[in-house]
Amino acid sequence: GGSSASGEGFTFGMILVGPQNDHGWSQAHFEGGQYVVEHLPGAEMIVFDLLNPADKPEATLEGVVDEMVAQGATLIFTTSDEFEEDTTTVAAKYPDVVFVNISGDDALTGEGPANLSNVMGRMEEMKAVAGCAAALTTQTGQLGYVGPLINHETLRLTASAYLGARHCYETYRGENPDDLEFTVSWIGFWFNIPGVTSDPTEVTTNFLDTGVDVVLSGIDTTEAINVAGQRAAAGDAVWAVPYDYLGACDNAPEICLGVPFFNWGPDYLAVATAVIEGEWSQSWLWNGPNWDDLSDLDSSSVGWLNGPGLSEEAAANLADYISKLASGEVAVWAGPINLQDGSSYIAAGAVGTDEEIWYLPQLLEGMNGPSQ
Amino acid sequence: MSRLERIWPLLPGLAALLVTTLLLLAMGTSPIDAYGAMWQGAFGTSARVYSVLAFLVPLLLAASGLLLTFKAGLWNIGIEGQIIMGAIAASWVALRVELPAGLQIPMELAAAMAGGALWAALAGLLKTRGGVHEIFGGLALNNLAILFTNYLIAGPWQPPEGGSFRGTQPFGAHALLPLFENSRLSLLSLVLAVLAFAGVALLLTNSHWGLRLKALGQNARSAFLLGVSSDRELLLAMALCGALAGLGGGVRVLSWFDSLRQSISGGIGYLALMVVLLAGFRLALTPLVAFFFSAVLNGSITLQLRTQLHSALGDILTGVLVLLVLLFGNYARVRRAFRRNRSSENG
Amino acid sequence: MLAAAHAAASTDFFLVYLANIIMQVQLNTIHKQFGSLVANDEISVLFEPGRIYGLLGENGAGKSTLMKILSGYQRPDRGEILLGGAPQHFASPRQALAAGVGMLYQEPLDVPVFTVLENYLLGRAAGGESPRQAARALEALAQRYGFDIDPHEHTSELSMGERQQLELLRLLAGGAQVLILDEPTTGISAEQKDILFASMRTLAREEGKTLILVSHKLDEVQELCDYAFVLRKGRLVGGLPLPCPNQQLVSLMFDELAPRPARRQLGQHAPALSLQSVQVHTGRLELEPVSLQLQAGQVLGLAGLEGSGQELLLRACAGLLPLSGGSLLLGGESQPDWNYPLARQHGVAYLAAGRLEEGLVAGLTLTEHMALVSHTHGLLVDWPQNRKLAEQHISTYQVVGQPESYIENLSGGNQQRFLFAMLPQNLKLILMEHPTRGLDIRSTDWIWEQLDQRRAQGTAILFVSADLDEIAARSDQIAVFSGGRLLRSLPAAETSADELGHLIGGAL
Amino acid sequence: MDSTQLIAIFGSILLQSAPLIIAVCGETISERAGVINLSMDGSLLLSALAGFVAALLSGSLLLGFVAAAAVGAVFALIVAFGSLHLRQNQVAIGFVLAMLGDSLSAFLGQSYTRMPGPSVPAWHIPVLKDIPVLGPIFFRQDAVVYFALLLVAVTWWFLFRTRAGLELRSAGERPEAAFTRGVAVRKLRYLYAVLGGALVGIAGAAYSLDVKIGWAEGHTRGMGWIALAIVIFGGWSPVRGALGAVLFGATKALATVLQRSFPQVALVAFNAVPWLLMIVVLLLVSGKLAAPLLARAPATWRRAPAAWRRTLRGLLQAAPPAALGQPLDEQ
Ligand SMILES: Nc1ncnc2c1ncn2[C@@H]1O[C@H](COP(=O)(O)OP(=O)(O)OP(=O)(O)O)[C@@H](O)[C@H]1O
Ligand SMILES: Nc1ncnc2c1ncn2[C@@H]1O[C@H](COP(=O)(O)OP(=O)(O)OP(=O)(O)O)[C@@H](O)[C@H]1O
Ligand SMILES: [Mg+2]
Ligand SMILES: [Mg+2]
Repeated sequence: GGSSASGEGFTFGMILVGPQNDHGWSQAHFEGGQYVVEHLPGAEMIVFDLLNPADKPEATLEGVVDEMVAQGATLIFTTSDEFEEDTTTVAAKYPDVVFVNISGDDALTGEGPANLSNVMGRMEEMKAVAGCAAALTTQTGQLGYVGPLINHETLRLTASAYLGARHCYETYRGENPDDLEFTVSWIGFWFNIPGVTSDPTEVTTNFLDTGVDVVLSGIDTTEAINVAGQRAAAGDAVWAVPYDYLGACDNAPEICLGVPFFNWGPDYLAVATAVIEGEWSQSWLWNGPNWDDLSDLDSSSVGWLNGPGLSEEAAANLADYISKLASGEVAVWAGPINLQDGSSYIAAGAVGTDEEIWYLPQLLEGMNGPSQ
Repeated sequence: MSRLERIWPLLPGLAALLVTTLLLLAMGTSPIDAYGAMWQGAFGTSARVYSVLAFLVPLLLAASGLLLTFKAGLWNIGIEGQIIMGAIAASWVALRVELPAGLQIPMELAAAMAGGALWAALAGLLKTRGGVHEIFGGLALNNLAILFTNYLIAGPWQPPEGGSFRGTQPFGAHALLPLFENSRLSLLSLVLAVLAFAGVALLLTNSHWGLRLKALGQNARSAFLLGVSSDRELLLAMALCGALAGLGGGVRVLSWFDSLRQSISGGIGYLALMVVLLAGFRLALTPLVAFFFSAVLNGSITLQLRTQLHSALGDILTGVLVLLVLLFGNYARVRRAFRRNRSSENG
Repeated sequence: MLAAAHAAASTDFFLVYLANIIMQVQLNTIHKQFGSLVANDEISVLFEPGRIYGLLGENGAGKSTLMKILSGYQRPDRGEILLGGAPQHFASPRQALAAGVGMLYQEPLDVPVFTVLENYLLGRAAGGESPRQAARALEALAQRYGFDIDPHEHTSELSMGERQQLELLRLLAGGAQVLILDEPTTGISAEQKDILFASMRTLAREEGKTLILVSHKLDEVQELCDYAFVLRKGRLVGGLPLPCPNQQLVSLMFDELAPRPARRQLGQHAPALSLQSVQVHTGRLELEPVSLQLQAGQVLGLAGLEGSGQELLLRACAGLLPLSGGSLLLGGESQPDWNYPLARQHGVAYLAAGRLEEGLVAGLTLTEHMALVSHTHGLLVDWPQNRKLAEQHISTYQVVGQPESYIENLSGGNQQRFLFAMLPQNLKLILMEHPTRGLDIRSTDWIWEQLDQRRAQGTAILFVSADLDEIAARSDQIAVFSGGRLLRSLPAAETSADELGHLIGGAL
Repeated sequence: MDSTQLIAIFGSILLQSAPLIIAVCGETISERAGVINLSMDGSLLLSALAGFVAALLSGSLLLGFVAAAAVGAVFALIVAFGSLHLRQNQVAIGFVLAMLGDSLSAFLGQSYTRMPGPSVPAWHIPVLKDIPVLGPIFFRQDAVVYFALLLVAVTWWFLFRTRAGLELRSAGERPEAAFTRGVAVRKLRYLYAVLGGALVGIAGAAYSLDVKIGWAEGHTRGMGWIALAIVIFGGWSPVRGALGAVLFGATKALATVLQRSFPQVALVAFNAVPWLLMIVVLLLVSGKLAAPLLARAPATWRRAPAAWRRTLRGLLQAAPPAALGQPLDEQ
């Protein structure tokens, strides 16, 4: 933090795929934008949420960008992989405006024009921490993961959670990690679309009915923790790990083991400052946490916040795991790692490269659930 | 009284405006700013007007088709799915078939019409052969069409770089409709939509087939006894409506977007139903109302960007308008209802 | 006019006398107008207890309107209703019944999917009566009037006569002292008619109730009633004590009535329709094998209670129901895959009973109807041509209406005329359900005249009617149905409406 | 999967079907009286929002349900007023309201999206809850489920065993007959349409306060249409309708289970199940398929007692109330 730049006269656009208050993915971006406004006094943010053809057949990314540019935006965040291609196209149309697409790779592959960059939080370790918290808590040895849709991003995040869970189940609970059941159920989209996706409420319910006692969410919204909270209130011993958004534990704090969250503010502020100061250049940012303080909102691009549901013993073990990750003593993606079809992906003794992790083709051996 | 009768049709419009204005005031927004933003968003620049026209094309195509099915007494709610299947069929040609320049686009449009017609005929068959009301058959088929899209874009048609859920890879330039002045408007599609509407109008007012549809819509049993083959005509009406809707779907993928996307229609079919209801099934009003809808919706994008208000406001405005017109639009009925009430109180 | 004369039959002279004073029904200057049409024009009548009245008049004379006003179904524009001298204002039929006036509608106004008991209970004051008690009360009441009704039967399974009985019982249980019956004898068997008339006599003579019978059938009125009122074009034109010569009634009812032309025998001995062991069944009824022959120019009337199978046969002949056995030959040719469109192609026409439900399309003008049935093949309609055609038919068939009139705004008789106008020429066979239901004598005669002309061209006619007089008078051959069976087929000359009435009740 | 899990799954199915059961009962009442309330999808959404917000702001669950019922009732009142008073097309009004309810809920609910809020607490019934198998399924639930089950019984009893129910049904079957017997048809239709609408509203709150806690745009989208289809499948009987709702819930639960058991099958195949089911079920109950089958039934069946035949016919094909959607001119 600590920027001294002034935002006077600076306008930026924030395009969200879901509602700006979804307690999940889109709200995290929205608050990242608010962080920028707070730190650049005078800056103005134009938000357009729910940009998806189901909600707004009449709106297109291009049309929205046209309007934002007309209103003076010089920096526009397009905060979904849904927007990746359209951002590339529209960036070419407005070479003087800086575009930041979240979770895309066009700046990495060179497909994007020079005024386009990508930002993504390096969430993998945080997902591993989430998996670890789940493994430290489970009494049935069954974890359920409510996944959105299947792509590289969701595969690698889900797999990271599994790797973290395995590690902690073995290291801290002394159990055989092969006994840990880790099941993924994909709903079909980032959030529930009634009639089209599986209903995450029902998926979670079904997990809890069939022996799963810790549910991890990989979707944008809060159904998993809601259902688990309701079950816990009825007397069941179940827990949940929500996702995406710092405040997501609020929906059922007592059974929340913690939340791996995105904290877009610092990265967004850096980009905005660079644009204002004329020092911006194309980049592909995949920033990780501030290992010294995972919940420092001014420095950590991603983070982990312990939830009230985490037992003291588990919290201690989790802290140990985190410190070992921070020091590099333990790596999440340390080989040997086999893919779900049994083929070897990362050899014993090796650690996965960024590319290998980013483009993970399948779930891993030992995980239940479809890979495509 | 006669003065009241003359201005009557305007009253529901004013009432709808009042409701929306109250909503705006309740949200702490200046109604003048809001309506100003909507106007700007629809007509502020020529690019905006093109956008309104581009969105109008599938809407008008679907509404024209619905005029046929409504005439036959069918509630073709399945029109949404028919738009989607048209889009899918057009995408199939665009992705998988390589034709000489002059043939590619006609082939895509023909496929779009066939796709929509097929899906509509399915709903029609469920109705005529299976006795499943077209509202429910249509709704189910709508959702199945959406799911089919999702299957295609996440499965066999996923872009080479791997699965996301956004859509297929963009079609080649040769497969896309030529666009007007950097907009999403394809003049060809606009011409087709106008022709389609004119054709529907001619069919309905002056053709034997249109008369048969009218008879079916009024009294299917009598029409059958008078020699109208009800099943065949109903299927034909559905298929023709589906073909127009499918063409609209084709236009969505070939000009509005450049690829098959999830929720490619996003409710345009339902909007078209509202258009026809607001127009009171009247031919001449249908294109005007469709244009009005397109303008309001496009305007609400700007409304949201300027005032940060939820863009569902545009839907509310149109929804309240349609509701009020449906309820109170007919002066004679309203008068009779209230007269009857008074007399029964006295009696 | 002395009620005492009838009260002599009763044991308690004084009580009945009192009841009579109370239940005298007086209608004073009743006026009812529908738009510009005056349905009841200042009508004043008096109905005395213990007597049975006939109410006569041609179609549209205003009979039903007057009775609906008396029974609280409609409100008069002017005029008053006095019961026993006290003015009444009925807001609903229920209020009228509470005051003692009940009406039996021609089409029984009950709920077919309900059981008999449910229909009986509907609208009765709840007063602590359990369903079981109600069932017992209903059975007792039925027994008293010689009716045989099972309270737990579904009403839709009852015959028309039984449904009428149920309605009658309901009204009586509701305390009706004045009973109005609107054309109650259409579609019931002779036995049921006898039972009905017997119960009506009991009600009047023994219980001192007032009965009003609305009917087009002069013989019945003569047989049953003590006195007849005649309406014409909304006005009361007279009253006559009965019995009296029929001619007297007729001249009151109509300005002039052309004599009915003598019926011609027109059988041409060319086979028109031949049914061989035809079977039909629906979920409700099964028609046992039927064999019948019909020659060109011949008329075959199908008699039977509603739901006895004759309607099924007619619809099967029209191709509207599939045969489940046997074969159908048209003009000597076997028709294995018989269906309605095919029937039309082969020169078979079908006219259903409900004109606006099955036949005409409300919302279409006469011209549009013409265009709909015209067999031009172009894509576009030639409107001027069809308008001219409509005009032609309107004048030929003496339809009161314009080419631009919507069909539903025509009167019933004129709708029927227009239906005939739309029939193609040179038909092989005309199938009809109740061709003259609801029409007065004049229109009825006109219709049959038209049919006679068709017969002369070799068209055979097969028709179903609930009016046994019509069947006896208009047919060459009569087939009698009962309980899903062809009971008998006999030449019309060898039977009478009376005998038919007994036959359709199942007597052999 | 062991039997405990199976029992737990059945319990969840019942919970998740509860709002649908309530909505189906409401619509059944309304349609039995002759009024089609096609607005259900929109009124479910708006009442779900109203229920959640009212409960959140007031802190009272009861108020939440009351507010939701009021919203549902108002929607039904509009349909009833438009059709009974103004004689406009019920289907058209219902459809527009369905759309309008959707957009209104999106607009008014924007600041309540996914907020944590109150929910109906579990309430295990002493003694009964310990009955093997049945206890965990039926008696370890919450007030919403008990209400739904009770509602089915009460609705059935009311419709088919009381005088008032008789009058209600007569208004939907043969309004002219009902009118001549002193049934105030129009008043009854208003009353039961509004009552049915209020139940639909309660169903909406049952979603947002119990089954899918909280509010999000399009929270219950589609469920209203499914409920309408289930009313048909249920042959306008609350008991059969409730069974239909549970069957629907079970099929969805089955799809979730199957998805986990057969990961190689595309996800869409499972998500398609409810809609395919809707088509198949409506095909089954429509007379079109059943009638020819009945006509070809063996002769022995045709000689069966009329009562038996009626029952079986009733099971195979469901006829709507004869005067459904038809106006009555009371003059
Ligand atoms: N509700 C109504 N609206 C308009 N006109 C009506 C209405 N009811 C009856 N009429 C008209 O009033 C006149 C009298 O009708 P009414 O039914 O009393 O005749 P009717 O003597 O019973 O005839 P029918 O022998 O055919 O039964 C007819 O011309 C009829 O068309
Ligand atoms: N419900 C109604 N509403 C409006 N007008 C009606 C109604 N019923 C009948 N009429 C009009 O009243 C007139 C008389 O109708 P009605 O059917 O009683 O004729 P009618 O005298 O019985 O003739 P017909 O002998 O041909 O049946 C017709 O012109 C018809 O248009
Ligand atoms: Mg008449
Ligand atoms: Mg009459």
